[in-house]
Amino acid sequence: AGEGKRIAFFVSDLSNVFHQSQASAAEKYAMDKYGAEVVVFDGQADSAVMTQNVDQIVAGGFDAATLHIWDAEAATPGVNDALDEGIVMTSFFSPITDTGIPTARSDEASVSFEMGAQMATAWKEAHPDKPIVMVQLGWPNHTEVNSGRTSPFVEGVMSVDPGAENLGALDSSKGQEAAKQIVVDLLTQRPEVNLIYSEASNLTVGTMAGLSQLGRGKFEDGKPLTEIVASVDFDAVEFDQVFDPNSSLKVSMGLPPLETAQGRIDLIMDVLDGNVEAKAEPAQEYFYKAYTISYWSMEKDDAQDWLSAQFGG
Amino acid sequence: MSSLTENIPQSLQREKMSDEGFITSLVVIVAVALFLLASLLVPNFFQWQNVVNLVTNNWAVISLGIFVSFLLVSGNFDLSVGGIVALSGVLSVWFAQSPDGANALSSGLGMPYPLAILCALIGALAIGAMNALFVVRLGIPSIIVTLGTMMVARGIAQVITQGSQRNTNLPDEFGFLGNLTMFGTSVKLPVVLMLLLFLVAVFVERKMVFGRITYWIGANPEAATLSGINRSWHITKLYLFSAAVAGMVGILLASEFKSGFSNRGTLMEFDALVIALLGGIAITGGFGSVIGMFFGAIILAVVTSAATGMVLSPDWQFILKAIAVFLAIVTQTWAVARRNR
Amino acid sequence: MTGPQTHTVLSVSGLTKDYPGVRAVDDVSFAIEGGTVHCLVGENGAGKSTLVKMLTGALDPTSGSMSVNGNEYTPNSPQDARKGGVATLFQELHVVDELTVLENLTLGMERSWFGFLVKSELEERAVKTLAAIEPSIDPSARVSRLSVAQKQIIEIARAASSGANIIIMDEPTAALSEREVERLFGVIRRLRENDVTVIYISHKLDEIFELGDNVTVLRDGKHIVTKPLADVDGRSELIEMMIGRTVFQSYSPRGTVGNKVVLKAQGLTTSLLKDVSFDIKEGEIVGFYGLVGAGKTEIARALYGADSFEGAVDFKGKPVGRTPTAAIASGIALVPEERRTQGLFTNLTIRENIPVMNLPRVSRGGVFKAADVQDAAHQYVEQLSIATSSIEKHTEKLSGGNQQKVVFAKCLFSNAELLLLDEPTRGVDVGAKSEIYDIIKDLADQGNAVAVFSSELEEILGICDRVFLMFDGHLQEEIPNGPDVDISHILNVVTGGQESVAQ
Amino acid sequence: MTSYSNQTSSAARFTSFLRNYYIYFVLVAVVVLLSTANLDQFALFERGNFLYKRNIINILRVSAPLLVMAGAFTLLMVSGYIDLSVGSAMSLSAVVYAMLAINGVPFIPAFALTVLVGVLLGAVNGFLVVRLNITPVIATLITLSLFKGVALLLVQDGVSAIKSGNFLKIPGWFNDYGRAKVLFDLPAAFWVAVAVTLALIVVQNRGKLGKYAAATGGNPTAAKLSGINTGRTVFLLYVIVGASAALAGIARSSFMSLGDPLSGDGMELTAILVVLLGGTAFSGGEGKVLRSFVGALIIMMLTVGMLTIVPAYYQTLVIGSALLAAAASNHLVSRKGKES
Ligand SMILES: Nc1ncnc2c1ncn2[C@@H]1O[C@H](COP(=O)(O)OP(=O)(O)OP(=O)(O)O)[C@@H](O)[C@H]1O
Ligand SMILES: Nc1ncnc2c1ncn2[C@@H]1O[C@H](COP(=O)(O)OP(=O)(O)OP(=O)(O)O)[C@@H](O)[C@H]1O
Ligand SMILES: [Mg+2]
Ligand SMILES: [Mg+2]
Repeated sequence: AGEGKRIAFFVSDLSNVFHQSQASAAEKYAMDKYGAEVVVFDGQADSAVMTQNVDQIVAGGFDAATLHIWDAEAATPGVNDALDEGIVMTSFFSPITDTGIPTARSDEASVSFEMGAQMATAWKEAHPDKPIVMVQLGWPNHTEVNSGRTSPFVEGVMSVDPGAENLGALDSSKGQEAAKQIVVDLLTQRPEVNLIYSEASNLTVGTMAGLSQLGRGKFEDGKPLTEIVASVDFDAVEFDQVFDPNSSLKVSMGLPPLETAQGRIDLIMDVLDGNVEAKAEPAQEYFYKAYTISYWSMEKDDAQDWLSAQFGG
Repeated sequence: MSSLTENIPQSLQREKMSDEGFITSLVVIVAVALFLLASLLVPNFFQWQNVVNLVTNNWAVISLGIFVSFLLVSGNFDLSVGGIVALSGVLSVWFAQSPDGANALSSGLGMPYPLAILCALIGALAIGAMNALFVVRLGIPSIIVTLGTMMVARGIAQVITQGSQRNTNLPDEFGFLGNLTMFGTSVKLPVVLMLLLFLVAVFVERKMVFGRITYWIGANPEAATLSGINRSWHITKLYLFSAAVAGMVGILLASEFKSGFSNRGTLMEFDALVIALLGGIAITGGFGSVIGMFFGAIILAVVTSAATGMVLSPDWQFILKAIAVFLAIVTQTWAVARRNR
Repeated sequence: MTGPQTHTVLSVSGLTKDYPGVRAVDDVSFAIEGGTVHCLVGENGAGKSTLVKMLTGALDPTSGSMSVNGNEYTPNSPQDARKGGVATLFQELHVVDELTVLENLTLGMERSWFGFLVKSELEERAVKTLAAIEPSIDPSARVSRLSVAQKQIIEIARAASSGANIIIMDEPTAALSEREVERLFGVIRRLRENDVTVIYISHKLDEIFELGDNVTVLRDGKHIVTKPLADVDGRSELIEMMIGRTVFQSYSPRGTVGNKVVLKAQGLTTSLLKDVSFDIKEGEIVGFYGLVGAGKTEIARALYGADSFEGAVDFKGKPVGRTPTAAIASGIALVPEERRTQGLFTNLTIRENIPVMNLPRVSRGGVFKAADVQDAAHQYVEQLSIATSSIEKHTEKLSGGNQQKVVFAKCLFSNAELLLLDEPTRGVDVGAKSEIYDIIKDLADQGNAVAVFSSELEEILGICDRVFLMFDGHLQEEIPNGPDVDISHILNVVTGGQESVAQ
Repeated sequence: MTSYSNQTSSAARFTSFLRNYYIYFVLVAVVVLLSTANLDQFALFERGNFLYKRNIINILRVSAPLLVMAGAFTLLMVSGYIDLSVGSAMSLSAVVYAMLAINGVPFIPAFALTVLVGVLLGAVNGFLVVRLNITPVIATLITLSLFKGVALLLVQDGVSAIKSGNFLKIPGWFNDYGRAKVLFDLPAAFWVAVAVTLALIVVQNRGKLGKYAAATGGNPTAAKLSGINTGRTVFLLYVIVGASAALAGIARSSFMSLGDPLSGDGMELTAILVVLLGGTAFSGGEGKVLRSFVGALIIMMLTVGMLTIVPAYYQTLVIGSALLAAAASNHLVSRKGKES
């Protein structure tokens, strides 16, 4: 059905490894399976850019689009325009208000919750006398990150230890160096912090560098010494650390780029073929699984398999 | 009047401190005062480790600030350094990545690491040479040129990484330089290199002909030329040095994080400019000191560190930063105005 | 000379201005009569410019008072002063290069209607005044394309047409040609006929006598005398009042001119110069004389490698490299035409200014020898009697003439064997002038060669052994200096007179 | 002498022609480049091609915020000053505008109040620079941080923007200003940008403010000594820039249907880029409003128009090279004229 079609494939931030892999997987998959051409639109982590990209769908003569946009409201007018032109519209991540187009999303919240719970349990087990103090590094002013990562994580920790102290989320949007600086400064002044949720793999690199600079970041044979770290966007670099019994990075949210990319393309084709309604009230949602990659609940070999399946490594 | 001064030994005749010395010491005082203030407000702030952090967290931007300051003193901007940091980092990774990766971003040129560093540095120098070419040879205002080359450098880094990063398939020794700790402390090689570079810069600026020439050019470029100073060559050298330092910073950061990230050092050129200005270097050239720049960086670092320690939300962080910079700069202008009254 | 009924338009009393470490103006009181040209004279640093700045509101007096037409006068800004009827032409150029001539002429005085500019009679008057002084300047041209002299003329026209009844001019003729000076004087006389008062500052005493009604002499910031010029007994009395002694300069042939040619220029050609050839001998002082734009500066800059040119220059038998760096290295130094923009580092101190042209002399291995730098500064401050409280003074805070001496010091420090001096005494007072002439002669006596590029004939004939006459880029003629030089012949040649071929 | 000056004036006329119009050549070059780059896939003027009407409209529509700011920013830079806070001022205005609207304030008063806020923000900058005498770069960096902080403060924690939520809803008219077709299928925001630009062109060429800006930037001492109140000139220019940043914020906000406290991030750089591309000297004195407007169009065409041709990660490289090429050709041309 997709022969010769042009598909606009949105990602929020191409500098993120997950999105990068997702984008290239989509290009390949669409061409191989449907003979369709994928054009990637990079949102550059900027709502304004994402919004202006939506209008390019009509102007650029696309046949279909799968959006990834943080502020769904911003896309509504553009999506309605595109629907009027008969363009197939789908969304990834967040449903676009009032448009009724089908949405594919990853279930991040449950993974974040589970990671929080696992970390709290492990800490309590190792140090029953030391109260839990947690912190998150990411995007405190970001609706989707907040609802998919920050809040459920805190809830997960609280579900195990209602008395846990939450220092809150610190803005690390500037990247690796910022994350490192924050960890160094924060843990110098608040050495008692022991659960850290670093909300992107990129930030985790900075977090671990900061920890090592302070002489922290270590486990002893599977037992936490000073803190436990969780991450998002599990990748080959994190693989070694998560399964190293002496590193404090122990859990990570595995977002499957291959699965997600294929799902997003398939959804478009389903709409084109009429298998899925172009619009529905309320909008139809399709979930892609996010995985909890954990030192405690996953075998190393399974993680390896997952990696090669999802990243083709 | 001359009879009055004749009896005084020459050493005493040097009037009160120069304006430069005055502003520089003022910056130092403000930095220390802010640190003490933060110590009062933030629990656990007052400790040695925190002072160390102020320096270690900022080695990159201070390193860049050194030649940005020199160039500023000579009357030229260098906004390209942030782009060069990204470019040289990405290049060093790309050159060192083994060529047999599974996809485009995991395969590189497979050079031995030292050669990769050398080639990455050459890439950085090429940008510096471009700056010099456009500014010196073609006479285009440096702010336009370096804004352009910043984008070109970062643009090349983005193309090489397809807008993302390269962090796989790297040789083991890749992470060595950036993570080498020194003297059995947690202080790493890049920080020590920065301090060395800083001390050399202070010496060059205060005591050496090279430093003075920079001031002469900034104070009056035409008079400098007519006084026999080879202005083009001097500015060219400054741009090359600046690019070399930025290139080294990029390589070290890539090594520290074991990744070549095309967005690394975003807005770092601005941070370098800001600390220089905050440190009392005149945007019009011919005035200022790298010592001021160093403590300008410390002022900002104190604010960031205190805000982090208090786990401030971004809104209050921005507001706090505004207030602190405001106070620092108002103190400066006020004190100078009083002094010159 | 003055009208039947005289009235005071401006008076100052007990006026004092202190700078840190200097009392620039010290308890000065005098009165100026309406409709006169009132001259203000004094050595470099006597306080003339400072006095003017207080009159125009650019500076606040430390103490004392001023009054205009009998009313107390306390201007806060030049605009205030303008409202009080006082317009000023400052010593430094103040035109906006980016605007047109016309826009500059009306700057700050435009008429507007809801923020939009409208034409006014002021505009017409300004254009007329400009045409009267220098008709060749196109009012719609961009000022950036004009020469220094032309810019100066624009400022003069602006002040003269501003409708003010008091106009202050601080060395307006420093950069003007004689023709332009004549025209300017015409304008000033016309202003005086219209009952405008002109306060005129100049180091050129002939101008003072030609133009002035009354004169006020300042020395070391103090008021010495105010009296009608008619009562002044010639230059020598004026000079004595200014500097407390008399000076004379007249040319006396020096026996030290050698026979060895040190510099040989052959066929110098640029967009302005046409095939200029000459040579300079060891121990000789040569002069280049011509009107503004004749090409004097161009020759100096070419010899120095500051501009590109065709032709050949040999110094001591070797070709000179074509950059200032190379020129200095082979022993040539230049005192440039404009001290503020080309000679000085104004925001640096005297100490920091002096060593720049000879860095090896005060450094080893790229590191300064701090004591040597200090000593050099002290030595030249003393040798050239630069009036300053300290070698750490920023050169922008020196008076115009003392700035020129610092530029001179810079060049002397380079130990050059050939000195190119472009308008070496522009803005320098008579006392300092003769000091500079002595220095020049000393240098030549020691075997160095000196080339003086000047538009002041008196200067040329006062010190040069040989004179080259320039017109329109051509070296017209070479004449030896001596007691019987024919001045009318010289003037004929430099204004383009054709009949002179050989002497 | 007269023949000499005549000769230069014909060469000079050619030079100044090139200098004045080079930006239009760049514009044409970019349009040609973008519209031919896709030729193998699409015929000219067809759907999907660059010169397709819909595309042009899109580009002009999203350009409104930048276009409305370019003129005021140019005048400020002509006067030798700079405002790095425009991005933050724009964000803050966007947030304020959305807050007013979501709380039931109708379009006209919400619009007017927001512009007033912009004026206020500009006045803060003017105060810091003129009154407190702080270097413009530092002063506006302070307000960059301050305005951004306040904008974030106005938005609830953990939420990225002022937008429809459980209790409050962005009104239906909200995105008309930035999207509804008013004239030639373009929204009001674009026409306001055009009107502002035209007004500023008149101010620059016929107004006292324009002349004073040039004088202040060209030679501040001369301007002051001529009796121009340069402080007031600069203050006024900051206020105008503030107001235009507010207009940009409104345009962006109504285009996105929400008030995003980060929506102006990086705008200061884009504005500088645009103005420099238009040939304004950073040192002040020179620059033309219209040329910056065209510069803004070029930048927006490159960023938006290139999207469908090459991957987005080529953007920075292309824009950087364009800036260098434009600057180089501009300066080479004007230099050649000077030498001849
Ligand atoms: N801004 C300043 N700070 C300190 N001292 C100054 C400043 N400006 C001038 N002076 C000093 O004030 C004195 C008077 O200077 P002024 O410029 O009035 O002299 P002048 O009579 O105009 O001399 P010239 O003929 O050389 O122009 C000098 O000693 C000068 O060094
Ligand atoms: N036709 C012209 N139009 C504009 N400017 C000119 C013209 N001719 C010469 N000039 C300028 O006038 C200045 C004087 O020329 P030049 O320096 O060669 O002559 P000079 O004899 O040294 O005159 P001066 O007495 O001004 O030093 C130069 O700076 C030159 O740029
Ligand atoms: Mg004077
Ligand atoms: Mg001359």
